[in-house]
Amino acid sequence: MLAWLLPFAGCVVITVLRLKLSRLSAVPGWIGTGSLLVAFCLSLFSAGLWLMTSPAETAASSVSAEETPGIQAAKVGDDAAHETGYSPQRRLVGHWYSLAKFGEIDFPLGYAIDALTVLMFVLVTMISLAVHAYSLVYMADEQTESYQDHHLDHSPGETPERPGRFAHFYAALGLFTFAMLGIVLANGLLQIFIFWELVGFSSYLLIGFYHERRTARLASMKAFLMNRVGDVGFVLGMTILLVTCGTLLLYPVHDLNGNTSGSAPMALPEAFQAAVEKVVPSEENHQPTDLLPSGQGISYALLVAAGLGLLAGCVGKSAQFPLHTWLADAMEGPTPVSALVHSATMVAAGVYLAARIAPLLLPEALLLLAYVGVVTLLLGASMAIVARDLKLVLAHSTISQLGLMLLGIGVGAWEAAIFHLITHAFFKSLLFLGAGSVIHTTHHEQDLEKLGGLRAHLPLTSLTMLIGVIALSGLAVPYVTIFGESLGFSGFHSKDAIVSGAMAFVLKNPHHILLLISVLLGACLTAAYSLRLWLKLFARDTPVDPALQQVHEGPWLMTWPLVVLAFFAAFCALGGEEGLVSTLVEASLSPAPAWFSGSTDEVVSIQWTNASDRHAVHGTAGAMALAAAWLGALIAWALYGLRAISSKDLSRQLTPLVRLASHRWHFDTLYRGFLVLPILNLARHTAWIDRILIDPFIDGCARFSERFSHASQWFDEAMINRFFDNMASSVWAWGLSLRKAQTGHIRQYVLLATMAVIVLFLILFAWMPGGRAGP
Amino acid sequence: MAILATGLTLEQFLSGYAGEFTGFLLAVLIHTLLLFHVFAVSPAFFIWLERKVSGRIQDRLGPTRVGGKFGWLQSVADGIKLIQKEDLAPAAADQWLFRLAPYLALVASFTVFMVLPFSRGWAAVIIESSVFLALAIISLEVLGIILAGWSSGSKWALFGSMREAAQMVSYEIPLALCALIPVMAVGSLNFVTIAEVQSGFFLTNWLIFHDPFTFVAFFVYFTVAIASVKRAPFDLAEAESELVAGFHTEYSGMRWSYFFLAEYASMLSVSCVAVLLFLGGWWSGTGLEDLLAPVRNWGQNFPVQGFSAGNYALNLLGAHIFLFKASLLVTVQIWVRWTLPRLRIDQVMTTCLKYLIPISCALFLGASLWPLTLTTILGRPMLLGRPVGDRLYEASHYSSSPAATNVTRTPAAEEVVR
Amino acid sequence: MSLGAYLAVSAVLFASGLTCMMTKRHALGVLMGVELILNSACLNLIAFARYTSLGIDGQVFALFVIVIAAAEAAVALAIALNYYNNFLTVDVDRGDELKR
Amino acid sequence: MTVLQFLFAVFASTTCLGAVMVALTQNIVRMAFWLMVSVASAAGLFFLLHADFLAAAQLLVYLGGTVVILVFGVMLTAGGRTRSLSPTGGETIVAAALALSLIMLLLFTVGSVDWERLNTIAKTGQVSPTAAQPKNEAEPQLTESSPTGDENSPVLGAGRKGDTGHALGSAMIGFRPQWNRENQLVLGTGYLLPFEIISVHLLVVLIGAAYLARAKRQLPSSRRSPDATSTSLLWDQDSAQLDSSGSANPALSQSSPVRDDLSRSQNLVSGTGFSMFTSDPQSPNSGEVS
Repeated sequence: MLAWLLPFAGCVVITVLRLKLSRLSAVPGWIGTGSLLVAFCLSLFSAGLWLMTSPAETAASSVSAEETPGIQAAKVGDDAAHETGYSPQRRLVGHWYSLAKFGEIDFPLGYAIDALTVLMFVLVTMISLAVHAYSLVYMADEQTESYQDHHLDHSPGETPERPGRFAHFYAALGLFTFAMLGIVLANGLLQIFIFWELVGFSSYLLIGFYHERRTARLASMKAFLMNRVGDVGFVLGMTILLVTCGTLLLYPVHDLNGNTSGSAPMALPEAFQAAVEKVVPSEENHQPTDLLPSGQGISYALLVAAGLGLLAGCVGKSAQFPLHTWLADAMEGPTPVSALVHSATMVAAGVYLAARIAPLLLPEALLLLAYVGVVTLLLGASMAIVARDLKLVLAHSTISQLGLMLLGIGVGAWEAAIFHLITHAFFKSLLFLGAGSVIHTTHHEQDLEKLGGLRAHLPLTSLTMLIGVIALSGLAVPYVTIFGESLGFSGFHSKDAIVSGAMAFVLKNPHHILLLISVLLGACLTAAYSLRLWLKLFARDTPVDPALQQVHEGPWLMTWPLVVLAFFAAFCALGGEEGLVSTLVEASLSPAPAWFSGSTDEVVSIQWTNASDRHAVHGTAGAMALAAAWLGALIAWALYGLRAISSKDLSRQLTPLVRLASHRWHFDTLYRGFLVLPILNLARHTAWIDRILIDPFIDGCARFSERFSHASQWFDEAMINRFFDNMASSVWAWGLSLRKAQTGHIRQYVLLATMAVIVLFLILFAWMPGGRAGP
Repeated sequence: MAILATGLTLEQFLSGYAGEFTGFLLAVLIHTLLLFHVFAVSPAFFIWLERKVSGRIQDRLGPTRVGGKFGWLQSVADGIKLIQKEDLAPAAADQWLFRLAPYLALVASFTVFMVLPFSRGWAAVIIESSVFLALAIISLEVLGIILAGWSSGSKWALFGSMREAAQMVSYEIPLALCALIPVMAVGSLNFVTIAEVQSGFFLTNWLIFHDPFTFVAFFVYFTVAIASVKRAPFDLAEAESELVAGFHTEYSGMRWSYFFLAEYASMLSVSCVAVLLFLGGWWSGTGLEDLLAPVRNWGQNFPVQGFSAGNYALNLLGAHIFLFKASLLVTVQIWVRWTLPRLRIDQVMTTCLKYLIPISCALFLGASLWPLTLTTILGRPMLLGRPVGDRLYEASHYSSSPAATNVTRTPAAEEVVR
Repeated sequence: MSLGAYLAVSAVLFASGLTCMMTKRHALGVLMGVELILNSACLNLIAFARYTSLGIDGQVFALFVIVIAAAEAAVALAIALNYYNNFLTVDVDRGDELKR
Repeated sequence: MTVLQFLFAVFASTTCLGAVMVALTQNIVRMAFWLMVSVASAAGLFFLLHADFLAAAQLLVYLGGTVVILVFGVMLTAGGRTRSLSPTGGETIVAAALALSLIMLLLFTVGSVDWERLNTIAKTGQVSPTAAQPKNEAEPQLTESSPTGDENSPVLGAGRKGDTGHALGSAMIGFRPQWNRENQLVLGTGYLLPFEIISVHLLVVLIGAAYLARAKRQLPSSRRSPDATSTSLLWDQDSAQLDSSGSANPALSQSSPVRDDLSRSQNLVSGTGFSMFTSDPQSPNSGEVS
């Protein structure tokens, strides 16, 4: 928890300090980085504690007592209350503070700490730390009073200048990290939603960091609005859940051993299950007409809608198919921000939430999610392969990889999805930071066609990025193992897991074979575009652009995060699905609810898979994915490495497709045509109504009141003011005359007072005989 | 009115014979005469003493002629000379006030003796708040001096009286505070009670040895008392090297001698107060009185009804002890005068305002906390001697007017009253 | 002696004090008048304490009056000195500056 | 004539004499003397009223403190114009008439109130039927009531009439025995809070008086004119003199505005219109010691 609060503290401190510090100072950056470093160490510490105390079976109260300093206060329930039957995971759930309480419904601020939380903490703080450190160099040019932004449109005579915003940047970055950690830590959808919106807001700040640029402004606005679209769904879903289940908590309050303290209220999965079970029996005699609410009970459709609504939030946040367009535009932000957004924080939040709420999703929703993921996967990959901008390639790659994750969730393999999320976080941040390194050293050159041949100049960057690329494409040397490990980087393992999940799913539900094919195609494309990227950048020895001759590596603060991240990108998934990370993930996610275990569903006939199914097909799936990846890699090698095939010829032959992809499948145009323009038109017509009808009325009112006030002014002046003036002047005159009595002589006052007393007494005695007490 | 015998005041005694009103007048007359005796004779003695002491300190003989070898009658001779002098009043003076002022000073310093007990029950007026009243009256002498200085119409006199006024008003505060410390230790404002409490075998019963704070308070009190009777080194009101003779520059003859009379009487009265408050009153501190206690019962109703010869004899002994102690203190005052140089006026004020008042406040605080602390630590309220509370119970028989307490004890006295 | 006698003395004191305040032009003279009035109030309180059921409370009030009188004298003297510093006189009739 | 009556006659007459003389005398110091007489005699009256402690307090505070301070003040302010401060005849006549009528009024009031009946009402809380009795019958009852009850009063230390020190002290620290209407002795609320307030009040007054009367520079003797009441006039004169003296020397006249400003600011700060800078070279005898 301390680790969670530290970035926030850093943010606050920076915000305060920036008022005092000079813009030239690097202190805010160091504060931010320092706080993240401490946070990271604390996370590591708590993770270590978690691992040390991991055997849940032997957990005694002493263990949780030891735990407390690391993870801040476990609520030790002395009596072993009922062991929640469906959640054997070790989890620490507690509440700090009740936001509001409406009858039975409580909205507490709390925490739910389990292995995934700890893992995400380490991940987020680590990547954020890397980004912070990296930004110290990358954003160093902001430490100035006059930052010259060359990307701005300006007339040639002048260079637009603005004060640097170094502290601002770090404040927003700290807030961003804080919000993401808040999501990870939260227990309860409402709390998640709060931090969800905070993430959205801080991403808005960061994407629009160069807000002098029109594109950056638009991009931040776009990201914000797209997220709002998803959030509407989120709110709707939350509302439905609140109505049906009566709670928004994800887990009941209990300590490490699963002991609830006292009578804990029912948590969401339990309540949801109860709700579903209340509804499902009515589906015994399934009639299509019964889908809609027929009685006073909760409709099944409503529950599906709840899941869909929540998923809409995830889709928006994770930039999935209908709402994916903001992510590419979000490249307008500084590159470290992109690294953070794309790897560990913002887009990860969507996947993370989807995995967290997976037990709440009914099969219909999951299936839809799977298809959304597939579509996004292919879309993103296709866009990535034709993109010319360095960062855009990576952005589209992110979209596609996120699609892959959601697909994994959709087919029920959410352990795999989270696994992939983590590995992806490492190599994607690595790639972004590498790209940032390239961009920084080449003075903001992002065009792939202009770059190239930088290997000699940027050896470390090229090496680390190669690792990242290999990890991203999931390449590995087949059938060779060293020390019992297959020779492949992290992406290989995680992608394998998802592919096997998809394969198991398809094996059980053969009519959804499209999923598997798309996944494989996606893997192929992934390998192709990622290798293309690297080859374009680093393949040749000499730069294409003579301007890049003097390029060399950045300072250690830029390269070290790369190295560290490369290490993790390569080895974090060591051991594959039996490895540490994967195990931790599996240990913390909710298992499939009862209806998942193979029972055929009535509405959409789907056979669900389980872990053993997936394990059975793991080898096959891995082989297939590997083959696809190698295929893609070879194509890319052929095209860009060997130049055996001219890429230009190929693109000429595939012109429509390429054009379509490079225009991002015209989604922006579509949105513009179908949504933006109609709305603008509507607005125009509304404005017309405003002008023609309402304005004259208001004007008339105003004119009337003006006349009226003129009249009343006359009345005021002529009657009331004169009256009061006369009164005042008479009082004045009276006072002047009285003033003569005020001689200022104290003795006279005493004299008069005495006289008055005597006269009063005389009056009293003369006319009030009752006042006389004497005989 | 003073207690004549056990349970009988002089007024009651006389009333028994001569009627109420006449008895009262007679009692007043007798008291006044007796007190005036003390008041008039003691200054004569002290003036002679001062001359002799100053002579010895200055390595000379002092008066030797009048009245024999030691010049016994020098003061009387001076008095006769002063009476014979012309009574002058400057033209610039406010005649009426000028003539009145010495009497004011005289009356004030005389009135103090009214409330001072000279022995057990031997006080002209016995009231409960006699300490308070004595302090009040001591502070009145300054009025006469101020008026004298102002009405003289002389700059020197005016300056002297201004100094005196400032000095007196300032020194009243530490004086009262220091006097309050033994009062607090005893728990009574009555001189008789306070003195009775200090009876007993050894000096430890004296309030000066009651606790460290009373010990220091005595010396502070004595310093302040010297200042309040404007004796050297605090005699700024009549600093002859600066102001000719201060407030009495313009006075001569009898009126001038009144001031001196008042000054020496004041010396005696503040010394008496010091003896009563700190130095055991009329108790010798040797246990002699305890040995002689049976004497009190001798000669009940001896010469006349309601009179006790033994009691009277013992009281007479106490009065002598008391006056001896007071005279000793006066001698110390004389000694101090001829030893120390005079302070400057700002030093005088500094001494009072910056040192004596804080010191006396601290002493007051310490004295109030001392018994509490001792009781907490030792279980008894004082280090030496018997607790004051025990002694207070015994002393309460003598301290208040017999009209209330002793009516039942002495039927004989009651008879007389009837 | 009866209560009325003391009250009569107090009345004389009061009237004298008032007269003082009315006729004296010297600031300290006015102050003396105030003192007389306070003294008469004091006497009244003590007389009532003696002769009625007012009891010890009357003396307590009188004590407060005395204390207040002392405080008032100190402040009034300070004011008079200030007055003298500013106007070079103690004539209260000249202190009508506010009127002008 | 009893002793009490005799003493009352003496003290009452001197009190009244002193008070009347205060009112009649014009010399301020003589006024102080008569005030002294009056106050001291009033203390004697307090003794007669069995208020020994208060009498001592009266002597100490009034006579030893207040009157001394008054006389002191008289001396401090005696340096002004020697013009007579006596009131006009008309004023005196009016004031005397008023005072006389007030005395008549008060005496009439005192005489016309049946104090005994009022006392009975206050004691019993109701108008008793015995109130209609003639006054002289109730006289002994009135005179015997004492602040501390009687000789056998259980009030602390009340062994004798007039011993009110203990009772006063107890009342001050919060214990106040009193008789209720059923003639039982109960413990009333004391005066601890007023006592504390009055103590703090005294302290504040001391500090305030010291602040008010703190030493200020006096006006130069040449300025002691009746119209020298406005401080603004004073520094104008100062600067005018400076200018006239500086006109002979061009260098000095150059520097004079600076000094003028300086003196103005000094004057404004000190508030009395006397500046050491400006008047030192001109009037060396200005700092007259009081």
